[in-house]
Amino acid sequence: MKTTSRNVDGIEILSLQGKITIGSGDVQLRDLIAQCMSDGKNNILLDMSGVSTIDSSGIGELVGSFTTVTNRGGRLKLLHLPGKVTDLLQVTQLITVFEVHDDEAKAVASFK
Amino acid sequence: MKTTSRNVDGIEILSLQGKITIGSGDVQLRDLIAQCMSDGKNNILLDMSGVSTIDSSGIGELVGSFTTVTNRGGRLKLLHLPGKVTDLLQVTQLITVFEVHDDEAKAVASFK
Amino acid sequence: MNPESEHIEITITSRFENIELVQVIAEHICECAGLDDDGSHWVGMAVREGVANAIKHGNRLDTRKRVFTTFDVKESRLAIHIRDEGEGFDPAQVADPLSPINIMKTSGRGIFYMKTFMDEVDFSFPDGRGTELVMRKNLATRDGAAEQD
Amino acid sequence: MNPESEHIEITITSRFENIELVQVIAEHICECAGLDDDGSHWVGMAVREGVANAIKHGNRLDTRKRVFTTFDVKESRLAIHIRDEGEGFDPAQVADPLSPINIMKTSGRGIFYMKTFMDEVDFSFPDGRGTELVMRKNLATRDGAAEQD
Ligand SMILES: Nc1ncnc2c1ncn2[C@@H]1O[C@H](COP(=O)(O)OP(=O)(O)O)[C@@H](O)[C@H]1O
Ligand SMILES: Nc1ncnc2c1ncn2[C@@H]1O[C@H](COP(=O)(O)OP(=O)(O)O)[C@@H](O)[C@H]1O
Repeated sequence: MKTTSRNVDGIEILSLQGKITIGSGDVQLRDLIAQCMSDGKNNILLDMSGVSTIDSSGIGELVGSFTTVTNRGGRLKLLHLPGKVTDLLQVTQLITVFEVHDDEAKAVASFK
Repeated sequence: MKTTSRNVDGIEILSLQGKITIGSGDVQLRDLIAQCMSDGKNNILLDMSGVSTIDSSGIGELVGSFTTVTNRGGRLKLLHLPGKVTDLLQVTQLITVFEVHDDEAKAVASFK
Repeated sequence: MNPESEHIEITITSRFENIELVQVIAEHICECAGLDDDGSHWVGMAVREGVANAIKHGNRLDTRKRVFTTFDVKESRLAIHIRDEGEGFDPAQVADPLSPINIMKTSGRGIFYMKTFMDEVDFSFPDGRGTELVMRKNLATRDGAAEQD
Repeated sequence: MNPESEHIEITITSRFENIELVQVIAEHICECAGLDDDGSHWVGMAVREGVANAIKHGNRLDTRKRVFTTFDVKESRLAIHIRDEGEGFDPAQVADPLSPINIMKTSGRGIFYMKTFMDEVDFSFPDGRGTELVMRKNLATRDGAAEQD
């Protein structure tokens, strides 16, 4: 997994690219979120459009990230969810846990 | 393998895309050349830029195509040869058999 | 001889990087058997989960231990066997990931996904040979997607 | 335990469509062992040629017959064994594709390519077990490309 980050109006936008799978992307995602927390970046938008594969470990890490951020009083939302990731969140009834956006500007505004 | 064909100034330009490998592209290439011969299209330029993989069967089929066309009094030339195909022709000393072009207009003109 | 019958075996050492090799074979077999891209993807995903469990929970990442996978297609029916060299486990003890107390857990969804994407998922424990997972799917019916859960 | 040591086995039925599965594994192993993209590509190509021969000349496309391939990496040395269930052949009888009388032939370059891309290529014929091809390559030296022939 590769990531790039931008900050728009105080919202940290993390673009995840590639695989979030056991042993690689999952660990990186956890470290990335931990880094945001220690930098005081509590409002996070994960741009998922570049995610090519995700497995149950990746899904678990998304849930873990959500919990970490929420416990710190921050918010974690998802942007541009690929269809297959949506399917995986849906069947495990996680889709209602996450706030999912299709439009970056609206997503950023929603944190206000 | 997929192919598209165009005719420019009486020269049949065949663009080969994908794999020219044992059991698939090799047979298709042979059929394609046979069809050109029966249609009386004796001047053929093979655009190789879209070839992703070629194996010894594909290389053999290129040689066979060259022979078929030449025996009919036609000419077969190559355009936009990917580096790896060049390597394979080189080590088997076939590179000098083929006339190879990098510029389509010049390649077409060379048939005159 | 049935032209559709196929048997492929792959044995890997217990490294997460090798999961993809087994997944690629699963997808390839499904595509060759005429399953659409989405359907093949989900079978590949089930295989990924099965092999990941064999490496992680079964062989506990011991690279001297192996994961043995076989694929059989006969009359459009795919059977996949994934065997590890671990200690086995009790499938009855596996928690339901949809239960409210588990929904926010960071793990525990692998077997659930396998069951979602395959027609049949069974575990057996041949003495001293670790866990053997068998997954089956009828490739002729069009039900590869996750939606119809 | 050496973290670099790796052993992978794959067994396929004799169909050309399955060649790619073995090739993919070869490329994957080379990449994991640190070979660059080009080097890995050429090893994959040698494997493709070896498996194609096993299917075509060895098993004569009989889909009941199998091709057994193993990959071993130890201390950056890759050994690949490809075994078929055919009749074997006499390697001494294989024509030189660079000879002027062969240069325009439509076949006969497979073994030559294997020898070009690998450090060692050997055939053996264990009684009644068809042909066993062994190819070796030192992945630590930077010599994956075709140029330095
Ligand atoms: N091959 C296996 N060997 C041993 N235990 C296993 C194996 N496969 C699954 N399990 C057990 O079943 C549990 C549930 O597996 P799974 O649903 O895939 O979720 P997860 O792998 O995220 O824990 C695992 O935590 C493990 O205890
Ligand atoms: N596994 C095998 N079993 C039987 N014969 C083989 C095998 N591999 C190679 N050969 C023989 O060696 C010859 C040369 O092989 P190769 O150089 O790959 O060229 P090609 O496959 O195009 O003929 C083949 O034509 C075949 O007679």
